[in-house]
Amino acid sequence: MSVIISQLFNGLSLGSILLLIALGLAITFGLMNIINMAHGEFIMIGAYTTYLLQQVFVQHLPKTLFDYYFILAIPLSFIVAALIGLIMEKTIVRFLYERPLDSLLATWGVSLILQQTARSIFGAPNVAVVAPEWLNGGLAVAGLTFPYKRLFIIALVFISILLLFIYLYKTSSGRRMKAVTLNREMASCLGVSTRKVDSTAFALGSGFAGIAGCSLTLIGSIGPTLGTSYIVDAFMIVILGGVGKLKGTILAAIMLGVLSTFVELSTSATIAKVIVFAFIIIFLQWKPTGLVNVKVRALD
Amino acid sequence: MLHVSHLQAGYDETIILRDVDFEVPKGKIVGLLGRNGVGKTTLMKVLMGLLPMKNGNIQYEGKKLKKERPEHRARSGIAYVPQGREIFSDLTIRENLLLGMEALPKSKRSANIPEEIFTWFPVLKEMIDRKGGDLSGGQQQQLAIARALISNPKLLLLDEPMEGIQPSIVQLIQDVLVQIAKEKEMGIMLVEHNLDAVLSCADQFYILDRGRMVMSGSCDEIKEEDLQRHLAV
Amino acid sequence: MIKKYSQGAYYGVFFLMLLVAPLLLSEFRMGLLAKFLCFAIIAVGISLIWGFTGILSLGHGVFFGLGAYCMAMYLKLEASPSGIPDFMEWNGITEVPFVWTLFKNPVFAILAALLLPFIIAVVIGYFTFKNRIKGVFFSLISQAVVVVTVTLFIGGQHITGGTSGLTNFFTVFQVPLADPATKQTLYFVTVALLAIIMGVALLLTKSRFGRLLIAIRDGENRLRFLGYNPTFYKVFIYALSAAFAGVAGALFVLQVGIITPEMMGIIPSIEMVLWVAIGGRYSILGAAIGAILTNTAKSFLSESYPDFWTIFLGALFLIVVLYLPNGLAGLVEQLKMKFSKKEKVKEAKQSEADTLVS
Amino acid sequence: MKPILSCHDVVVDFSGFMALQGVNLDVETSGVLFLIGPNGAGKTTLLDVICGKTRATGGEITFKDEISLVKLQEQKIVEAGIARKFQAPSIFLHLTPFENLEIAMKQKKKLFSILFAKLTDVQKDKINTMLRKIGLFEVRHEKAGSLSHGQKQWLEIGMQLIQEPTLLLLDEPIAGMSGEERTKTGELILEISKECSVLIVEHDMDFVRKYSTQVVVMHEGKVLCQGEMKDIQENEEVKNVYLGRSG
Amino acid sequence: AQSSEPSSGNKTSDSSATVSTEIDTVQVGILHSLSGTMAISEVSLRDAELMAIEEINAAGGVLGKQIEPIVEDGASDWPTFAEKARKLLQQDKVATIFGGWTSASRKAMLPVVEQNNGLLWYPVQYEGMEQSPNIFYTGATTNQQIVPAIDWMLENQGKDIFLVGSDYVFPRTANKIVNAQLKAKGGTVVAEEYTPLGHTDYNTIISKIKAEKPDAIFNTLNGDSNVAFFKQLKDAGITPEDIPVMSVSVAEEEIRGIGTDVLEGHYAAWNYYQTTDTPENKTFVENYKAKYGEDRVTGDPIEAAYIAVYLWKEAVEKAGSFEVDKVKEASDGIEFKAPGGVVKIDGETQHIYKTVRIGEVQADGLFKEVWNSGEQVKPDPYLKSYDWAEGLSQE
Ligand SMILES: Nc1ncnc2c1ncn2[C@@H]1O[C@H](COP(=O)(O)OP(=O)(O)OP(=O)(O)O)[C@@H](O)[C@H]1O
Ligand SMILES: Nc1ncnc2c1ncn2[C@@H]1O[C@H](COP(=O)(O)OP(=O)(O)OP(=O)(O)O)[C@@H](O)[C@H]1O
Ligand SMILES: NC(N)=O
Ligand SMILES: [Mg+2]
Ligand SMILES: [Mg+2]
Repeated sequence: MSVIISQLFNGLSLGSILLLIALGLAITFGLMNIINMAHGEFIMIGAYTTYLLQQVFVQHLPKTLFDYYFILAIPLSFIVAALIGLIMEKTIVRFLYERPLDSLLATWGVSLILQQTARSIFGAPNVAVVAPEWLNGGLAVAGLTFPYKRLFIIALVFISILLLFIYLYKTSSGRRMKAVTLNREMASCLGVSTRKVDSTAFALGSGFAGIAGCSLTLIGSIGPTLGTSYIVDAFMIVILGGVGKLKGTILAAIMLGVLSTFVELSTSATIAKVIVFAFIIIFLQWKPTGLVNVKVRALD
Repeated sequence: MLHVSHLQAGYDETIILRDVDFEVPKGKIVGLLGRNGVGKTTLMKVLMGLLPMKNGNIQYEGKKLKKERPEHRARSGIAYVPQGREIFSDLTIRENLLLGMEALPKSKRSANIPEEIFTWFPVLKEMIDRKGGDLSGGQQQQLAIARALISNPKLLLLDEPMEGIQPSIVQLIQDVLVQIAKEKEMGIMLVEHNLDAVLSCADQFYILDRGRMVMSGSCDEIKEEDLQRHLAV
Repeated sequence: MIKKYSQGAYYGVFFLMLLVAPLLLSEFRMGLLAKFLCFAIIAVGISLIWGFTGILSLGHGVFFGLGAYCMAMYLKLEASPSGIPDFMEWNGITEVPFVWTLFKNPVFAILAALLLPFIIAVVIGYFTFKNRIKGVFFSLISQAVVVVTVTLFIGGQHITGGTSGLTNFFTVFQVPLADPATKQTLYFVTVALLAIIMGVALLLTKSRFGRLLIAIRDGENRLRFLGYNPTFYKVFIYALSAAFAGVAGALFVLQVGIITPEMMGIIPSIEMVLWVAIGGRYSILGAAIGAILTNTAKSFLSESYPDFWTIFLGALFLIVVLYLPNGLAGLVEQLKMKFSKKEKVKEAKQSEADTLVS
Repeated sequence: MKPILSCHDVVVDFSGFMALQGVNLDVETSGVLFLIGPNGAGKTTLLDVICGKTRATGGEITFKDEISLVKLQEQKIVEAGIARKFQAPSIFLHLTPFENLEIAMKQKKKLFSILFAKLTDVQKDKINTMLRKIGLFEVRHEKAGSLSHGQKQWLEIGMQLIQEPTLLLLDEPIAGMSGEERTKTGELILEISKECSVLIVEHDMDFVRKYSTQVVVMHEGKVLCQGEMKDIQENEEVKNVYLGRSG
Repeated sequence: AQSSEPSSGNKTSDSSATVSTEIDTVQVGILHSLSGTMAISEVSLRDAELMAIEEINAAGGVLGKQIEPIVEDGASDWPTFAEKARKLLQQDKVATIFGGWTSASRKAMLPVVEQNNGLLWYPVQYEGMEQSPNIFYTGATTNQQIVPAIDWMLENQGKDIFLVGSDYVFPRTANKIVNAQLKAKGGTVVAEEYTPLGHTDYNTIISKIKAEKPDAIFNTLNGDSNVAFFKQLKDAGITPEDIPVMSVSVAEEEIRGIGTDVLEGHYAAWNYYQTTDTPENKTFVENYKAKYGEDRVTGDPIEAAYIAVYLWKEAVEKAGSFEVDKVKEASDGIEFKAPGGVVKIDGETQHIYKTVRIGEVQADGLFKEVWNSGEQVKPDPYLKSYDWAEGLSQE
């Protein structure tokens, strides 16, 4: 029983991490149809931002304040990644809205550039981020420990989703975003400033990647290639959930997280990976447009 | 309110509109006729800013329009019902209509859709929370018109708006257009193949051919043989 | 007519250059060129499915890899005097697995390099296309196939060689691989196969079948209502391009001497698509040239700027995709248009004047 | 006469919304049957169900007295002899009108027959004749993408005709066409109707009056009434829900 | 003036006929991953090799020639390693190559150097069972790292060992040896887990560790995975006091990337630490930091890469030639006062004699040596001198 509970928690925790990395993509890819292969590099940017902020705290601020750097790092990672996303949108992505598959190729180039740039700035070796004291340890319940970091990430994901939902479904700005992503020309004919909406959406998606990067520093490595290890998983989740369906993305992430941990428990990490991806392939055969699917009347 | 002179436009290297002159006065409905493929839609796109003009002059409310993006034109009071409807298929009817209000200044936008719209198009009220893409062709067309009207435009560009709409509603739309053109001093430019519809509601007409306006005049004095001459294949 | 002629000329020049290249290049550079020609074969296949049919596969590395492994297994067995490949010994395997024994036969190995990718593509293609998985969904499924395959090959290292892949071959058909004469023969074999494959691709695209591919790209559902079942067409062209990639893989192993699971991975698979994008996805010759030029640039950049070359390469991808949406072939086309357009405009003016007069 | 197509109690349920609520309809072997009715009555949906684009939730559709269509694959339905033109023109934009017709043309449409297909002179003549018929001969080698809306409509009609179907379904074929072209299309339809039966959805009453043999009125997912146009015109209910005062 | 044959010829040695005064350099290849996932480790090896070359050049070069390095990027891709090695040998005709990190990259370069009769110096600890006539191995083979580490664990930590590693040839082979060794010496392998390279979620494996309660963990994870593994191990509340981890691929530089806080108290087996107390090391560390920055650290592979250049120089000078066959012949018995203590080339295996050391991670991210082998251990890549290893190798 306790194994099942702890594995469920592990699955939920893995799912929440997957969700965090996929959330930004759910916007840039799911809504805007931009296949941003540099998404992983925005995660990396978030992680390095956290690292830099930590260095600032270590070197310039009193030790007593150190524990708070992480609270500051979350919004800062968001802002930095969003800003770089904004620049990327204005200079590159803007020309690719009509060519989604080409966006994959162009952003692949961006990803190469960003990786090597990070290597030049921060050096090739990994850097370390020390978790604040209050995130160390775990919550002990009935003989099981739930690490605070994991709980923290779950909470962070929860809040991010909530905010995103409110934004998309309750505000006029969110409505404009959906309109522009559905039919850019017509939206502009109605008076929607498409350029502004596009930039905002892309920056938002990149910003979420930044937050993901920030939280990944708690559990993994920080190096120039950080993003590459997550990018495929992130796309799979958005696809599995159904492109443009936030609810689907959430379901898919949790499903994969739980599936992956349970398979790994009884087999090995390699087999778990094979089974999870095979599952995705087979699942899509059954539901070709993902978990939550869209019906369109149009012919093609 | 709209004066166009020596307008030249086209796609890439091909020139479709060679030298187009016309005007749309305040409170009047101007019908634009022409065979398939003469460039009526192209002209609409140029007016809306979706297609750059190569040459010429567009004067709207005393100001020259040059490279303004469509959203600026929309906010200055031009509304467009495109051929092919172009509704947001994944958004509900309510959301589609609310988006129609984007052209209004912030203070005038409201969270509710004016009842007036529903008196014209009751079907939209019935289906208010359904997806735009689920609507039938004619329902979508009604939605597209409603979405344009909701922003209270000064100049309304209609590209074959009656397409696919049932006769009783076509009748209704004609009445509405005549009424609001008068009441709200709206200039309306109507592209329509349904000659009867044009003749029954428009004040003036133009005929476009080979990139030029080849004929124009008041709808009351239009002659059958002229129409034959210019509209026949 | 003139168009046909000029296109023939392009192909002529291309193959002429390939035939004289060995006279001009050093042994090492020729080896590289041979490798690039293998890549060109893959590019031709990708252009068929992507440019013409609108199927973007981000998993062609798998087919390339399967072809390569088929050939490599044969080479490895020939290079293992004890009969058991070295890596199996390290993994404590004392008897060659049954699957491997089949590959002792070179004919079987070569056929497998061609047919295995074909068959696997038929299976994957049949289900995904039948279930109407399209566009980016298909692209990402093909990536999932990559992940599964690569993970299996790495995980099953006692029979696949794991991450290290298969390498350290000595002979093919008892002839030493390192021999310059062997290398030269292999080079010409590659050129010949490239010619054949480009020929097949051209025939296909110029026929009614080719127009059907374009129709699939434009709207495959529409095609159903004209009485076609697009599934079979898509499966066929997808499997054909997979077989091309398999052939390329077999040739690659012969000339480069190594194949690893990573060569089937996501990065190489995306790069394959990029070659085609750079060359021009709507042009068979463009795609082939794209593969050769991109890889030449990659070699040149990485040799000249080992620390920064990926930045330059990334920038190259970026710029080409942004500014040359139809690749180099598109650029050539555009330039040609410019020249002929000038004349056309003149003509048009003339005829317009005529109508005004009459 | 035996009907070529008969629909029996056809029901379509779009997750709760009943677009068709038990349609019963017979299409005769020849003649032009017009399907009219208010926006949203379910006309397009009915055509969708016949040609297999939408699956019926209930009911039965039989073609030529023996073929049941409700479970048949789209391309099999076409093979059986039903051609369909959609409401919005959907042609292959990157092919020329000529090539569009070449693909649509009646022929063996199996992979291997296409793989080795050659354009024969007979076929070429057939395509060119059709091109002239639909007025696209001049532009036959331009990309279809740069045709105007009306020209696209014509091309699509041509693509249906060249299939030589037994039953032709047309959804608002004259949408976007000017006067003269409407007449021409009408003539064309009359001509076709000699060889096959035609089922047309249309809102232009003048057109219906001119070319109809029979008219079926649909309303709220059901058949409201059926008859000749002059009778239908007088029907009070049809006036109410559809025609309005002008009729 | 050296004689040369085309097969091994390098540009400079062709000068036997025309003794040119202009040509006073010898080219060597440096081939590591400067991009891709392995760059995190390999860039430092390039730095160390370049530093050695600079030092040698400043001291007058080799046989009176300045060494001119040609740097190539292996891009974390094994076929690229093969291609670049071929380029260095065939095109640039370098006298030798220093390069590689992963065993896979070495296996890819091996046929190339053998076919071209080139020379490769490989500087990283590895799984043994290999002995190419054209490769010198300056990192530890198994009997200089893994075997003594397991012995030490059995003696100091307990009998029940949990094996976790990345899924590739080095960890697999290493663990096969560990299995045999533990079986022979009364230990138990409680579980053996592999994860794909780059794996980042260790929760499930940690659950398994918690369930098995081993005395210690033997860790052959490589690269990024270590970061995730150690961070998550600490989060799960497993301390070095509960279950210590012995790593064989975690050096000072990796510690910096993982974070000292999670590693403090765990162990690693190497032949060299930045803290190794020799006069040579003092200068080495000083020079390295002076050249590349105060915040950089040295470590075992860095040292092994550094000494590779020196060992090659010594061998060339002893041979009086850059010619590969002569250099190989002259190499036997060459000694060098390395930062990690004196090393000696074993001509028979082309590996080197090294001192084995076990270290414990300190709060400053450096190691405190807790045990060493005293004398240098003779390399035994096929473990021929161990009874229990019989049958592991087919040689
Ligand atoms: N995107 C395009 N690129 C190139 N040419 C185009 C494009 N769209 C339309 N055309 C050409 O421009 C001409 C005018 O087209 P337009 O759509 O403006 O005609 P129209 O008068 O609206 O016709 P219809 O009554 O059929 O809607 C046509 O000949 C068409 O071939
Ligand atoms: N996928 C769907 N989901 C939900 N409702 C749908 C869907 N498709 C159609 N409908 C509804 O079914 C009804 C019938 O639509 P249909 O398109 O058949 O009407 P129609 O008779 O062709 O109308 P029109 O004359 O306007 O083209 C409409 O009310 C429409 O909103
Ligand atoms: N030799 C190694 N560590 O792969
Ligand atoms: Mg038009
Ligand atoms: Mg309809």
